Amino acid sequence: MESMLHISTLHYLVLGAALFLLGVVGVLTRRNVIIVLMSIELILNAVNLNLVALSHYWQGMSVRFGGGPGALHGQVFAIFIITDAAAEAAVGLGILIAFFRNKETVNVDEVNLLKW
Amino acid sequence: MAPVATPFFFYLLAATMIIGGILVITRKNAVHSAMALITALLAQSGIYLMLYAPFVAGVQIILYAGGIMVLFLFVIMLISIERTMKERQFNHQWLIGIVAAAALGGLFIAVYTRGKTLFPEGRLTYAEGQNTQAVADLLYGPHTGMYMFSFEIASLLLLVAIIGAVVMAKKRI
Amino acid sequence: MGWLVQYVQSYLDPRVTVSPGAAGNVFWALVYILLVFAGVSLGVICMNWLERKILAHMQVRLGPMRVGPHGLLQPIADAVKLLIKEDIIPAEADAVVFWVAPFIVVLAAFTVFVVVPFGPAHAITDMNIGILFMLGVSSLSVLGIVTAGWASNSHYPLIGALRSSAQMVSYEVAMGLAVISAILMTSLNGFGLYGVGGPDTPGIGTLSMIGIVRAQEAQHVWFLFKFFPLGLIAFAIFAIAMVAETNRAPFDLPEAESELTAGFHTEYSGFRWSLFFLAEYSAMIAVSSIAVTLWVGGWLRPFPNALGGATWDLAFSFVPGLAFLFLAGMTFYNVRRMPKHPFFKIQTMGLAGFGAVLGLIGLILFVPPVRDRVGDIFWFVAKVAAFMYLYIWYRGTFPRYRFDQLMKVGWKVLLPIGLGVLILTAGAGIVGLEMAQHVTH
Amino acid sequence: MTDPKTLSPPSLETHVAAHDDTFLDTNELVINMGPQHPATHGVLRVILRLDGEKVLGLECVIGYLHRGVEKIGENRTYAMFNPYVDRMDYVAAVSNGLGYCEAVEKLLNVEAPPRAQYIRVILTELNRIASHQLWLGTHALDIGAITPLFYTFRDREEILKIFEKYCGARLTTHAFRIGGLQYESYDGFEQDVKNFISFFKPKIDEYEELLTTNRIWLERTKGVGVISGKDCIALGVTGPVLRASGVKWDIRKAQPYANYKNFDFEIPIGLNGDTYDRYLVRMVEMRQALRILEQAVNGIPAGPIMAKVPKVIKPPVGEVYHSIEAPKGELGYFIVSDGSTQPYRVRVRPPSFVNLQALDLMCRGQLVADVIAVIGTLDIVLGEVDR
Repeated sequence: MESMLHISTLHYLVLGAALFLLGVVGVLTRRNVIIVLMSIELILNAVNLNLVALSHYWQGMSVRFGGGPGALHGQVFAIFIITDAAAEAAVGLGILIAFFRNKETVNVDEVNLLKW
Repeated sequence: MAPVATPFFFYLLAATMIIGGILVITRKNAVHSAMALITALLAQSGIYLMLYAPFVAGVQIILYAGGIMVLFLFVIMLISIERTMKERQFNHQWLIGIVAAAALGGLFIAVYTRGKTLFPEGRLTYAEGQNTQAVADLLYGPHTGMYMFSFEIASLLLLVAIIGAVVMAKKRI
Repeated sequence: MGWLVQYVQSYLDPRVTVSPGAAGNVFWALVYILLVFAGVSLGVICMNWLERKILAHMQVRLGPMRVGPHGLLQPIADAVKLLIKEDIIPAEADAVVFWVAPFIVVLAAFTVFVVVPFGPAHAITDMNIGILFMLGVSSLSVLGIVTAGWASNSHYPLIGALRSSAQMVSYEVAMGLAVISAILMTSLNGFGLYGVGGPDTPGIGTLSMIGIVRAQEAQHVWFLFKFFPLGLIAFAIFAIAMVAETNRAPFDLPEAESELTAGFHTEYSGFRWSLFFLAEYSAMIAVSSIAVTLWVGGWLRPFPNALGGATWDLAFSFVPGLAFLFLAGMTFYNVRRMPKHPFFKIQTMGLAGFGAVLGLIGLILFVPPVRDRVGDIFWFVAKVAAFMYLYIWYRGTFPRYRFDQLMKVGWKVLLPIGLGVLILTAGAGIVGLEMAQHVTH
Repeated sequence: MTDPKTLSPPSLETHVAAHDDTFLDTNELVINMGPQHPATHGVLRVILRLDGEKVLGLECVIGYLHRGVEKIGENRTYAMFNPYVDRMDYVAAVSNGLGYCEAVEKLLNVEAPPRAQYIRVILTELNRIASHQLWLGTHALDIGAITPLFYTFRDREEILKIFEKYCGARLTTHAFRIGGLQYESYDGFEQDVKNFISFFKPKIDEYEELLTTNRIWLERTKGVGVISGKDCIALGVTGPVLRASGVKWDIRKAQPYANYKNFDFEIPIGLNGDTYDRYLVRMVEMRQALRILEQAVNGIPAGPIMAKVPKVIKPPVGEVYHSIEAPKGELGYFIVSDGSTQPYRVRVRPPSFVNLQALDLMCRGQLVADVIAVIGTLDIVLGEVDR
């Protein structure tokens, strides 16, 4: 109970892992490309959550171990990952539109032009 | 004084995120999925605020909820979804996928139960006060700006992505 | 029990000069939330009446005159009408999304007020990322609009929704650039129009709304005039983009009644429609308060330099009371002009009562403790009101842009100018800093 | 004249194939605009085929206001049919009456006395101003400027007051009779008209101040709904639309009726044939109408107001086509008489109906918003389109 009420870094990490798993399940099982892309966003967010949580953890550490108030590398990485997510979404949706125009479908298992 | 409501808000936001995530991967209608994802993302920005990372939270709201998800909604509306909604929603290897994910989950559980001690609680001494300025120092500071180059690379990546998206979406260039 | 009273009173200590959120005082934060919510709702109601009246007088007509004296109760009558109207959900609509969409818009419009600084201590909270938060949350309303248009499952709302999402996303870019150039100015903390950083100022900028106003106070210049004319141009870009962002004339394409009937809310009725209405007007107030905070000095009174000193401070502190007394005087003048027919007796009395209330508020505002505490709120609200008047004026004057022209203005005019202003501001800052350092060494 | 075949609008299919397909390919959207739509000026129904916001083609569905005016004309005596024509273009009822009366007069071979002619010209030109005012207000409203509407309605009221004083009706006036006028002008008629002239001159400047140099107005109207003079002639488009495309054709000058040949006025023409030129042409027409009014009101001769017309009108067997320049274009009446008291056939050539044909050609490839602007600039009245 004590550990339930006292929110530590581990809580955030577990939350991140759960999100990651949800994302993985979505990517592996859904047919709709849009939802697959959204699941990828979930995965990226799970990673971000871990990064920010660990960055917070490092801020509490002493400067000697590379921590301290200025140790915001995790947050900076999270920002980079958000940038990546934007790029990924833009390109992914662009591909999706091109694909939809050609095949009139958004199902991943019908993306089989390379499978001969 | 440690924030009194921390566990409450943590569990509230975490539950929102988890439920949102489940809805994302189970809804038939892509618009509903997108709305669930938006909710999850907003809850996550709340979590960032709890982790004293307000700048990341702001970026999360502006870029994810306000930018990327609008793009998603735009595309969903652009392509007709009626047909997709009537079709099978899960692919043939869904069982294998779930088993693989479950295995990964098992790994996570193992790691987190075994390695719990590796993560003692962080000491929450650092206020949000100068978070933006500190992040900016890491990104652009004259002495501490170790991510300046990466930042430029990221901007290049975005440029490439813009061009790529336009090339993909346009019928004829 | 005692600790509770103490907790409540701790914030009332005059030494506390931070907002309740920043002071960590939950009780007062809740009180402020209620106050701000009520104030914004009241503002929307006033705006509803004022827009009709002002627009009517611009267009040589009278506007609402029947419900209450000079139509003063018209907003209330409308609200009652909207609340008791049937709430229609089209049969083919996506009921859940249709139901949720107006709430998203309203939430986005109201949440931004969390960081709006009505005074140095009169804000719900002060966030380190204040302006970023405001821009981000206000951009969420586009989600509500898009989903509303989509969920209606009808052509006109869908086109309206797509138009508005494209419009809001594009104008956010120009808006952001203008905002960044203002944020840049906070870091160049030297005195005066072209001052950039004294010898002992580290030059750290801020995103906090209160911090931005404080920077203007410390630099003795509103950012509107800083680096003249760069601040002015950035402000102009923001002023145009904010009209587009709130979907108002001349950028009201998403709800252009002559083309798309009512745009994204064509299928909405009754209470749900009134939520869109509420959201639109509170979003107008919100973006106006961003503009006021960033460029027009927030809660600072006008002419701090030319008319400085304790005497002028005292003189200006009487302005709120005088303003209300002036309004009361106008009301009483109109009471005299009311028709003397017995049919108008109740209306005349109502108007007189309204005038008396205004006069009473004016008198209360002369009481020294109130005067000191309310002066900054008054100036902030007065500046926002000026922007609101501009909104109405635009609506009365301009035709509507066409969609491609709107996009052209956003991407080909505002965006390059915004970038140019940003670069020039940064350049001016660097050059100024070099010069300042040169002088000191 | 040029070969009409080369001027026919491109067929829908070729146009669809030619449309620029470099952009996002969206499903073709068919939108039904009207008959209940705020910007279709009544009950016009337009079926739009859109690619995104671009118009691929459109089709006008009319007839929602059809009352069979022409058929009614076959079952009424010549005098009884006179009020009915007011109900076609109810915005310019006086012009309709003038056209009909003059057509029957031509059939009877009588001519209204000069005093009647002058008063007819005064009322018709007042009506032209009123029609243009209504057009300006609604056109500006369609484009999003809401204020001009109220200004024009305020000033139109003065004209309607003159009508009301003259004949008791404001809108469907039935002001003229076959052979002249029924009523002598009331006392102070001239003064009222003169007052109106001096009152209205600055008002036109007021309208122009709001719109003529307004950037948004320019952007919304310049280059929108362009139609060439050749296309106009091929489609039979007349009135300000034709003149804005550079064709100097005004029946008041070309085939003078009433006594327009006695007045000195100019025919404004445009160069580009776009919506802005049509706007300017109509603004100048209002000023020219004031000029005509000035001359007419100062020169009203004394004399009778009614020619010698038998009580029961029985024109000789024959047919006549008479057209006048209504505010919206050429308003023609083709009347066939079989010698009885009732016309054998009345055919109206309504300017709105013919001008509406140009809508498709003018809107192709433009955006939805331009369709609104073009409907506004064609200045149609559905009462006249459907009859």
